[in-house]
Formats: sequence, C-alpha cells, structure tokens
Amino acid sequence: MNWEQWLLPAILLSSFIPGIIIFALPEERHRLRTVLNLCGSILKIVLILVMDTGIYFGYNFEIRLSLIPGVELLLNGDPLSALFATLSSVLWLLTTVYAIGYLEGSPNRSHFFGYFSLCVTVTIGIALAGNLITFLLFYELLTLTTYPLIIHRGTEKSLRAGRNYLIYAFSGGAVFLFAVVALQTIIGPTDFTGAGFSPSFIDTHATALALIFILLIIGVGVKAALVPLHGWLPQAMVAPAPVSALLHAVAVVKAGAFGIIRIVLDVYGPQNLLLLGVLPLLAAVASITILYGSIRALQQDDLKRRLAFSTISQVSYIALGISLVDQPLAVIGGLVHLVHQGLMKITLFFCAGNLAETLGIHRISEMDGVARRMPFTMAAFSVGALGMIGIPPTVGFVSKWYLGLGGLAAGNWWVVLILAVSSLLNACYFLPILIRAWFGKQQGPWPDELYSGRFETRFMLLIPPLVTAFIVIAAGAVANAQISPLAWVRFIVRKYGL
Amino acid sequence: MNPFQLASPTWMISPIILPLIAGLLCFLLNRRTFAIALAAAVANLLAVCFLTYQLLLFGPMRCHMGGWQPPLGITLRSDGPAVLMLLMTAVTGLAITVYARGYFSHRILNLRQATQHQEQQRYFWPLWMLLLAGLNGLFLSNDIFNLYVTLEIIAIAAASLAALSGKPASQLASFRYLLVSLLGSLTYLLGVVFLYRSCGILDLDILQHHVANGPGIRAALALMSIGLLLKTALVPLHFWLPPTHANALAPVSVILSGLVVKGSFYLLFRLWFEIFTQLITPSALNFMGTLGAVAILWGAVQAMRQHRLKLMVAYSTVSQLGYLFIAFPLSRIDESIQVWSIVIFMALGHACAKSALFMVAGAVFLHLGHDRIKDLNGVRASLPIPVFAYGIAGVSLMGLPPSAGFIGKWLLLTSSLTSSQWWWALVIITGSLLAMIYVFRVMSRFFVIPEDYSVTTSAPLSPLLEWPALIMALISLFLGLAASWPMKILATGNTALTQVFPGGLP
Amino acid sequence: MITTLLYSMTGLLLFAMGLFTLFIHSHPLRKILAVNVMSTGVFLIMVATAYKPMPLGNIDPVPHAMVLTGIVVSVSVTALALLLACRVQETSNLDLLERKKQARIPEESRR
Amino acid sequence: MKTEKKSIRRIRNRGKRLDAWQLLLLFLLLCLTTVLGTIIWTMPENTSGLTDAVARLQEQSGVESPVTAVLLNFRGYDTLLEVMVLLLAVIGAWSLAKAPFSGQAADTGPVQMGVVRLLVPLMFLVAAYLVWQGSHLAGGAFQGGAILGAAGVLLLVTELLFLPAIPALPLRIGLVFGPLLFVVIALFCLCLTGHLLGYPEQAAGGLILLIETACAISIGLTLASLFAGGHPEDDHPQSVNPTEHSDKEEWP
Repeated sequence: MNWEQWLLPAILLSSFIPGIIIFALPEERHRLRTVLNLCGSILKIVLILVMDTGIYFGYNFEIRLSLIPGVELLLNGDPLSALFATLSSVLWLLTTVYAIGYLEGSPNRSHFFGYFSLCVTVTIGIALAGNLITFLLFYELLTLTTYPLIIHRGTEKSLRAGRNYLIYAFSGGAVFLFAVVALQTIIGPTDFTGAGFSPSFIDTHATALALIFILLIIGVGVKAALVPLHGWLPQAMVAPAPVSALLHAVAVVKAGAFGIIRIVLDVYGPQNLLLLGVLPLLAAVASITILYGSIRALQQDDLKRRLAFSTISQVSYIALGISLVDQPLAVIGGLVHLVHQGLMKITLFFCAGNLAETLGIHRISEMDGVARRMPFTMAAFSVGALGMIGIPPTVGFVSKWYLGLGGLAAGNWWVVLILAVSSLLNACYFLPILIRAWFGKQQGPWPDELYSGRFETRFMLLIPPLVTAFIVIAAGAVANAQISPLAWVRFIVRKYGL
Repeated sequence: MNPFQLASPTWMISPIILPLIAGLLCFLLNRRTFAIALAAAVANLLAVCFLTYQLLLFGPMRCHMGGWQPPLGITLRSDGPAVLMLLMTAVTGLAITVYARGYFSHRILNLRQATQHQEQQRYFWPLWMLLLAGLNGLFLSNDIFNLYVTLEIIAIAAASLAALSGKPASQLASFRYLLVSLLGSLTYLLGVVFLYRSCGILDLDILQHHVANGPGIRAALALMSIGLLLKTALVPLHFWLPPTHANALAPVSVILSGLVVKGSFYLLFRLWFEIFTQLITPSALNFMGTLGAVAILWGAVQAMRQHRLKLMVAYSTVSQLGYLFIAFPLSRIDESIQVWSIVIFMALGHACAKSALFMVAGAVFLHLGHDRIKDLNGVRASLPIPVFAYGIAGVSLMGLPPSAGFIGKWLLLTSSLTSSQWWWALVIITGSLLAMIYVFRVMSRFFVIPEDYSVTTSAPLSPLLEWPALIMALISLFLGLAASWPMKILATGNTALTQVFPGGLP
Repeated sequence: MITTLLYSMTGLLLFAMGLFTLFIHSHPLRKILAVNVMSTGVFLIMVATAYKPMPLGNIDPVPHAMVLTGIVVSVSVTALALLLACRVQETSNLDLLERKKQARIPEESRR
Repeated sequence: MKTEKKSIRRIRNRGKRLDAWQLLLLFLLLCLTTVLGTIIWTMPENTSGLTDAVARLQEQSGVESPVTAVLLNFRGYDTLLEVMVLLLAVIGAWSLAKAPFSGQAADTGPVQMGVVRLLVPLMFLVAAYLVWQGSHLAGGAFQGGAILGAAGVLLLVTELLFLPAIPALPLRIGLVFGPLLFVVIALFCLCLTGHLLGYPEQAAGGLILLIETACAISIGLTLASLFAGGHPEDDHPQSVNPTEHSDKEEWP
C-alpha cells in the first residue's frame, strides 16, 4: 500500500476521530475538546496541503471500495476537489476558533462540536468523492450531520426550521438518488473523469439523458438554493452564527454548487451538454435566482435574513458561470467564485454573529453608529460587503470580471446585464448598512449589551473575521500570483481542456 | 462417517440443538438461567459462524436426519440465503439476550411489583431459547411438513412471549396473534395436504424437480402463500401486528419485529423463487408487488400518525415489510441471485435497524415511564447513546447510504429501472421520504430542550440497555460498506452467479 | 375412491365452516372452537389422503404420522388459547361490558 | 361508540339473519370450497405417496408398526420438535398465570371416589399397554400420554390431586424428562452412528420404546398441567435481590 492511497482516508479521519472522541467526552472537559478540535483542523489543513502539492506535481490519489457489482465507493483527489477541500478546511479552522468563542458557557457543547467535526468530514468527503455514488453518500450524510446543528438551540422555532430543511434536503436527495440510478442504468457505472460519458449514448437516449440532467440539477439545486428550491435557507437562520456561517460559506450551499460543477464538467461533460442543449435552462434558473435573491434581500430588516437571501443570489453566480461551459473565462469566473463567495460570506456572518453576541443587535435598524462601538468588526464587515458588490481590489471583483468577460466572449450580452443589475442591487442592500453603521448616530442603548472588556468583543470572536477580511483583499490584490485561488482555477480549467 | 470432522454436514444441527437444550435447561433449572441463555446465544453464534466458514469452503450441504435419505427422511440444507438468515438471527439473538438481561434487571431493581418482573424473566428465557431453536430450524429445514412444525414452534413461543407483560392489552393482542398464527398455519397445512396429494413428496429438493403445472399444485401454492402472508403481515393482513408488537415487553418486541416475521417471509420467498418457480406468473408477481407498495405507503402513513413511540416503530415494520414484497415483480426469475440479494439486504438491514429501534424504545420507556411522542423532550441529554442509536437505525430505515437498507433500495431501484417498471421506483422513493418524516418526527422531540430543563435524577440505565442498541444500529449502518461479504456468502455454490458476474466477485 | 372423496369433501366443508365462524363471531371461545373445527377438517383430508385403493397396496403411514403431529400441535395451541382467553376475560372486564350491553338492548327495544 | 352500536346491532341480529357482509363472506367461502372441492375431485390418484419407501425400509426401523416407524425413526426429528411444541405450550401457560387453587380440602362424594379409585389404575395400565403396543400396532407415546393426561385430569377434577400444590421442581423434572431424554438419545445416536436420531439398527427398537415411555409420561403430565391452567405455587425464581417490601406496598 502506498501513501498516496491512504492520504485520502487519513484526511477524512483527521476530523472524524476527534469528532467521535468529542462525543464521548463529558461536557465539562472543554479544554481537551478545544485542543482536539484545533489539532484536528490543523492536521487536516496540513494533509490537504500535502495533497494539493501532490496533485500539482501529478501524483494520483485514489482509493476504491467495491460494495456490490455496480456500486463502488471511490475517493479521488483531482484539482477541483483540491480547490473545495482546501477552502473547506481553511475556513473550518477559522469557524472552529470562532465557534469556541461563540459558544463559551452555553450547554450541550460536546454535541455541537461532535457534529461540527462530523460535518467537516462529510464536506471533505463531498470534495473528494470520485463518482456519483460516493457523492450521493456524502451528500445525504451532510443533511444528517447538519440537522442537529440547525436545531441546536432546541426551540420550537429551530425545530420548525430543521423540519423544513430536512424535507427539502431529503426530497432533493431522493430525486438525486432516482436520477443517479436512472443514469447508471443507461451509461453504466462511471467515475468522474473530466470528459463525461461517450457521446454515442446521446444518439440513443437523448431525451432520457436530458431529463436525468434536470433531475440531477434539481437534486443538488435544493442544497444550492436555486430559486424554487431555496425555501429552507432563510429559515435555517435560527441556528447559531457559526453554523450559519458554515451552511452558507462552506458546507451545504457550497456542496450543492460543487455538485452542479461535478455534474456539468465530470458526469455529462461539456460536449455532451452542448449537444443535449439543456444548459440554457440552467443559465436561466441561475439568472432568475440571482435577481430574485437580491430583490428579496432588499426587503429584509433582519441582518441574517438579508445575508441569507444574498447567499441565494451569490451562489448562483457559480451556476451561471458553469452553465456557459463553452467559455473558459466564464467557467473560471464561476469556479473561482466558489472560493471567493465563501471567503466573503463567512466574513459577513462572523460579523453578524459578533454584533448579536456582543450587543444583541439582530436588525439593521438597530445598527446606527455601531461602527464606533465595534470598529474592527465593522471594518471586516465593510470589506466583505464591498467584495459582494464587486469593488476592486476585493475578490468579488475578480469573479465578476471573469464572468463578464466570459459572457462577452460568447456574445451573451444578457450575462453582463444581469451582472450589472445584480451588482446594483447588491449595492442597494449593502451600502445602507455601511452608511448606518459608520455615519449613523447611536439611538439609545444597545438592545442587549452582553460584553464589556478590553477589546470590542471576545478575542476569539474578533480574530476570524479579521483574518478572512484580510484574505478577501489579499487574494483579490494578488489574483495573478502563483498561488492564488485564481491561479489554481486556471490550472483546473487547463486540466479539463477547455 | 465421523460426524465431527470439518466437512461433515452434521454440524448443521448445532444451531437447532444448542438453543433447544438451553431452553429445556432454562425451564428445568431455576437459577443461572441468564448464564445458560447467554452461553447458548454465544455458542449459537459461533456455530453459525462455523457453518458460514464451512459453506465458503465446501459449498451448500445437505444433512439427512437419522441417516434416512429423502423422500422419506427429513433433510436440512445449508446454502447462502439460509446461512445469512442464521447469521442475522444469531447476531440479533445475542444482542437481544444481553439487552433482555439489562431490561429485566432494571425493572426488578427499580420498579414496584418486583416479583411479577422476576416471574416474567423466569419464563422469558426458556420461551426465547425455544423460539430461537424454532427459527434456526425454519431457516435450515428442507422438508415441507417439518417447516410446518417449526412454524408452530415459532407461533406458540411468540404468542406466549407477546403475552408476557401481563397487561390486558398485550394479552388481548397476543390472543389475536395466536389465532391468526394458527389460522395461517392451518392454511399452510391444507396447502401441504394438497401438495402431498398431488406429488406424494415432502422434500423440497425433489419437489423442485417434480412440480408440474396442475390445479392441485397451484391450489397448494396459493394456500401456503396465503397462510404465510398472514404470518408475515402483508398489508390487508397486517391488522394483528401493531398491537402485538407495541404492547409486548421491549425485548419481546425486538424478537417479534426483527426476527419472527422474517421467518415466514423467508419460507414464502423460498417457495416462490426456488421450488415453484415454474408456476409463478407475472400477474401473481405484480399482485404481490402491488400489495407491497400499498404496505409501504399505508404503513408509513400510519406510522406518522401514531402518538406512541412503540406503535410508530411497529407500523414502520408494516411499511418495511412492503419492500420485501416489492422485490417480487422486480425479480427476473432466471437470475435468482439478484432477487435473493435484494431480499437479503432488506431483511438484514431491517432486522438490525428495527431491533435497535425497539431497544431504544424500551430504554426510553424505562427511563421516562411512558413513550408518548409529544412528551419525549430532552431525552437526548439524559440518554445520549440510545438517541444516537435511534438516529443511526433511522438512517438505515430511510435507506440512506451507506446502510444495508441503502444497498437493498439501490438494488430495487436498479432492477425496477432496468426492467422499465419505473412506478415501483417511485413507490420506493416515496416510502423512503415518508420514513424520513416519521423517523425525524420523533428525533426532533429528542432534541428539544424544555424550558424548565434540569437533568433528571432517576437512576442511570444499565449499559446492557444502551450498548446492544447502538451496536445493532452500527451493524445496520456498516453492513452496507461490507456488502461484498453477504454477496460472497450468497453466491457460494450458486451457479447462476458465475453467469451474471463472469469476471468473478469483487 | 368414493370414500376418500367423501372424507375429503367433508373435511373441506368443515374447514370452510370453521373459517366462517371464525370470521363472524367475536366471542373468544367460539373462535377457538372454530379453529379447532378447521383443524379437524384438515386432518380429515389428510387421513383421506393416506387411503390408497387396493392395487396400490397398503395405507400410507406418512400422513398418519403427520396427522398425529398435527393433533398434538392443535391440542397445545388450543390449550394455550383457552388460557389466554381466560386471562383476557379476567384482566379486562370485556365480559362485563358485553353483559351490560346485552342488558341495555332489551330496554331499548322495549322503548 | 361506533363499535358499540355495531356490536349492539350484531347482538340484536343474532340468530335472526346475516347482514350483507356476512352473506358476502359466506358466498366467497362457498366459492372457495367449490373450487378446492373440484380440484380434489379431479386430482389424479396415481401417486402412492411414500408407502413404498416406508415398506422398503420397515425392517431397518426396529419396529413393526409403519406409523411408529415414520413417527419415531424416519421422521423422528419432526416428533422431537413436536414434543417441544407441547412443552412450549406448558411454559406459555405457566407464564400466564398461577394455577387457580382453592386451598380447601377436597369434598368428594363416595361414588366419585369409587370411580376414581377404579378408573385411574386402569387408565395407567391402558396407557402402558398403548405405549408398548405402539411398536407393532396402532398406539404409541401420544396415545399413551393422552390416556395418562386424562387420568391426571380426572384426579384434578375430583380435587384429589392439586397440581398447583405439587412442588414445582419435581413437576418440572417430569415435564422436561421426556423431551430431554429424546434429545439426549438423539445426540447419543449422533455419536454412535454419525446421524442425529440415527439409531443403531439392532438397538433401534429398544431406544424407541425408551423414548416413547419417557415421552408418554411427560405428555401425560403436560396435558394435566395444561388443564390445571397455570404455574404451581412455588415456581418462582430465587430472587437476586429480594424486595419483599415492595410487594407489600402493592397489596396492603
């Protein structure tokens, strides 16, 4: 057995084993729990960086487990999975730090961190999945491991949100399962190869394959919150802030978007999809979602709900970029937005959590003058918000630039139009917040001031948003450097031969 | 021939004789009954493991009782499906034995009426051991009349066990259960008479080659099937199952739901797909499939509407049994391995998951003193291990990967789509979603943190009550990952397989 | 030939009669008796099966053995069912309810 | 309420006429009977069953009666399980209740006593004869056991013998004796001949008689215990942790 093969299970186990130990630990052993969490996260990052380096230099990471004929579990490290895995593991470290600060003193922490670790395991599993069945396995497990996190507060409201989340997610999973089985009966078991299936199937099963494509997209679209399937996401805001950050930036929504990328690039392959002619449908749904999410975000007063609708809108940039699969620039824009959106959105959620946890602020109307009380938090928030709007030199600008270029190259003016309108709407719903925070006057006392110490808030709550905000600017500023996300996405696109 | 050598088929009797002797001793002796039962359960597991090993080495075997060859003598047969069912029974049986010990000790120590509980425990062991012997006998037997006797052993032991709790509701349910079993057995016996009248043979191997398509044999098959369906509780005939399973003591519910219904189903399946293969028409298969589909949906809807945890779990059994019958129309008769693998995975997965669920329900009942679903708030904090077990077992019931239930559902979906009978696939998927609803309806209750919450001071549950549930749940979950093992056992000596997978097994 | 057929038909008839009674009567004792009648029917058919017309030789002992086994099983089940029925009557006051109902009916009919 | 009304209606209708569902059921059952009857009618009578096979192997079985040969030799395994069924019924019955025991002295008339005195020994004799005869004519363990059981019932009815008052241990030994001996002999044969219940040919007759006698005693006891309807007074386990006071709470 060679090390390449065992690296992938090791990556999964590096958070799975701490998770299991944390479950077994009694509630009051918080120091040991913290150590375990952080060690696991750091070990995972190191292992994933080893994998990234290996992939760059052409090593082949793959491990298979055959269950029954035709059902095979396959973990496979390719550049695309490395992108998602790296993003998840880095953000996970930060979220863990944040969560430790956030949940200090609240009950049931061992459960929370146990499921938290299982959840990262499953997300990395989605990244490393090498065929549809493995993807399905981790996709369903993701629902199961995030559910306890969503209902962590244990209130009736959170239960309702959890129930809706389950219904949406499992219905999506069921559709996905059906589509996977149907696809396998037509084209047989296939791995994610980067080329898709043989075009000869299109001659014989064109309609069926097109229908299956739609079903697959519906299946992953539930988690990616494509428009008619987005209902669970705003409700899931009742969860604690680290969980929201995780759902939006890393795990659930991204898993859906990542699924769309996998289906388009690996399962079907660009050429087949162009032949089938179903991509305009995906582009249309993505565009509608972008506009709808932005418009709904405008109407929200609750900060987290506004951010949630913003997520719905922003994630569809990824789908939009992928749906223009014949334009490499658009694909680059979509893929790189997977990373960039994660960085920006996690910053915003960290900041929202800080406001709620420190001053009890949940509504935008309560935010007047908050920047004077919490300058660092609001600075990070501003960076994230400006990134969302797409102001250079943040990473948001890079994504939109490439998407626009791709649209132009294809001669699709409507893409540019949508980007412009959506940026305008983004500005409409983010700038008022910034103006209120920086230039508004504090009206009365804060709703529920919970913390008064040396810094503006607890140290562990402050560090993560500042780090992510720094990355948002840095990754945008040095986008052309050798090791930026953009460079890696270019490497991916070269590998797919677009 | 030396009966004790490695290749001797005589080893086959050990899973029958060991629990039988244990049952007699448990009744005869007053003390150390648990030790005897535990020893028998462990020995049974070892014996079954040995049989599996033997099967893998030497292929299927026949053991002629008393040395008399068929058609006159009775034959036992060990082959892939039989050994897998034995394994299922042995593993679940060991878990039940341990759990029952914890259950009775807890009740004797913590509740009033200790004498009554001691009495229940005193009769539980012999009944359970003899039931185990009967089940093992059923899975191994190759004689159509001997199968009737094993069915009766199971029926009487199961009905007595079901009445053990002494509550009026359970006794009424048990009385009905006994009558239904008896009716089923009698119908089966009438079928046997018809069969014997037209063929003059009782041995299944010979029957397989002598079956000619005549009205007598068809009537025999119909009668036997109706009798077995009644015992398996397929939907229009399921009325007796929920009250019986829900009102019994928790270890008994585990036995009834996890094992007993599988016995009659196994026999039914064997008759349809090995013995009377030529008589089976597509319309008959579709009829069974339709009943199965109705069972899935009806059982799941009823499970969603229940107010008590154990009743919910019992209705889920009705629903899950439907999947076994959906396999009927999806079977292409020439590829028996495919059908068997579907049924075996569904049955194994369900046995493990359902025993875990009933064990959890029992633990919750002991902890709270009731099992009303709406009052289950906050159980997670006081019973973390059972709640975890409940979640994992629920995953298996929903058929999510990587559980054994998933493998079963995957096979069902694949064969329904390859044979272009997509409507079954829709039923299967809907069934899983409904299962999700009823599983999580309870699960979410466990997670509620009540407002006036404080850790209850009631005595902690014994680990014997918690760990068997978790272990069974984990087995049901990871059986899917080890799916190639059951496949290998199933395929041993099955010639059809070499044609299906020419490249050899994974 | 005719004899065996006669026995078989009688057995079948008994089976059907038992089944009918089992379905329509709610009293436990009647149900138990009905099942007993049914099993007698089955045994009768079985015994008839054992009879072989002269050219084929002796009676067939195997159904006889089967009937013996069947009778024993039937006895055990009947005993157990009777005991269960007694227990049910004792522990739940179903019987009481039934009597109350019967007492009420004449009143109603008088009105 | 609804069910109550329904049952009231049923009670009213009792003895008058059948309602629609019952008529439908009757019709369906008639159809079923007709179909099955036709099948039996048309069934060819050409199979000889297992008559020839039994006749061929009769000599090796160690007994002369073909039925006994089938019951205890060729298909002895069936009988082994069937004895277990009987025992199971007793365990089930014992698990349900304690045997009703009035606790009063017997109050039997002289005629009754005379009959019992006359009949019981006779019945024991008949039972023994039936078991003995089983090897060559009709008869055997079940018939003998049935007579023994009848004797037991007679004793119970006259209240001369209180089964519940008998100490539990001897009773249990008696009940288990037959089945256990059966299993032991089966395993003994396994060691001797390599087959479960494969009697050595010369010892077959003796072993079968032994089994039959033991089983007859156990079956007789079984039937009598079933009639007694519950477990004896002192059949309860040695308590691990005697909690007498808790019982007193229950029954002040």
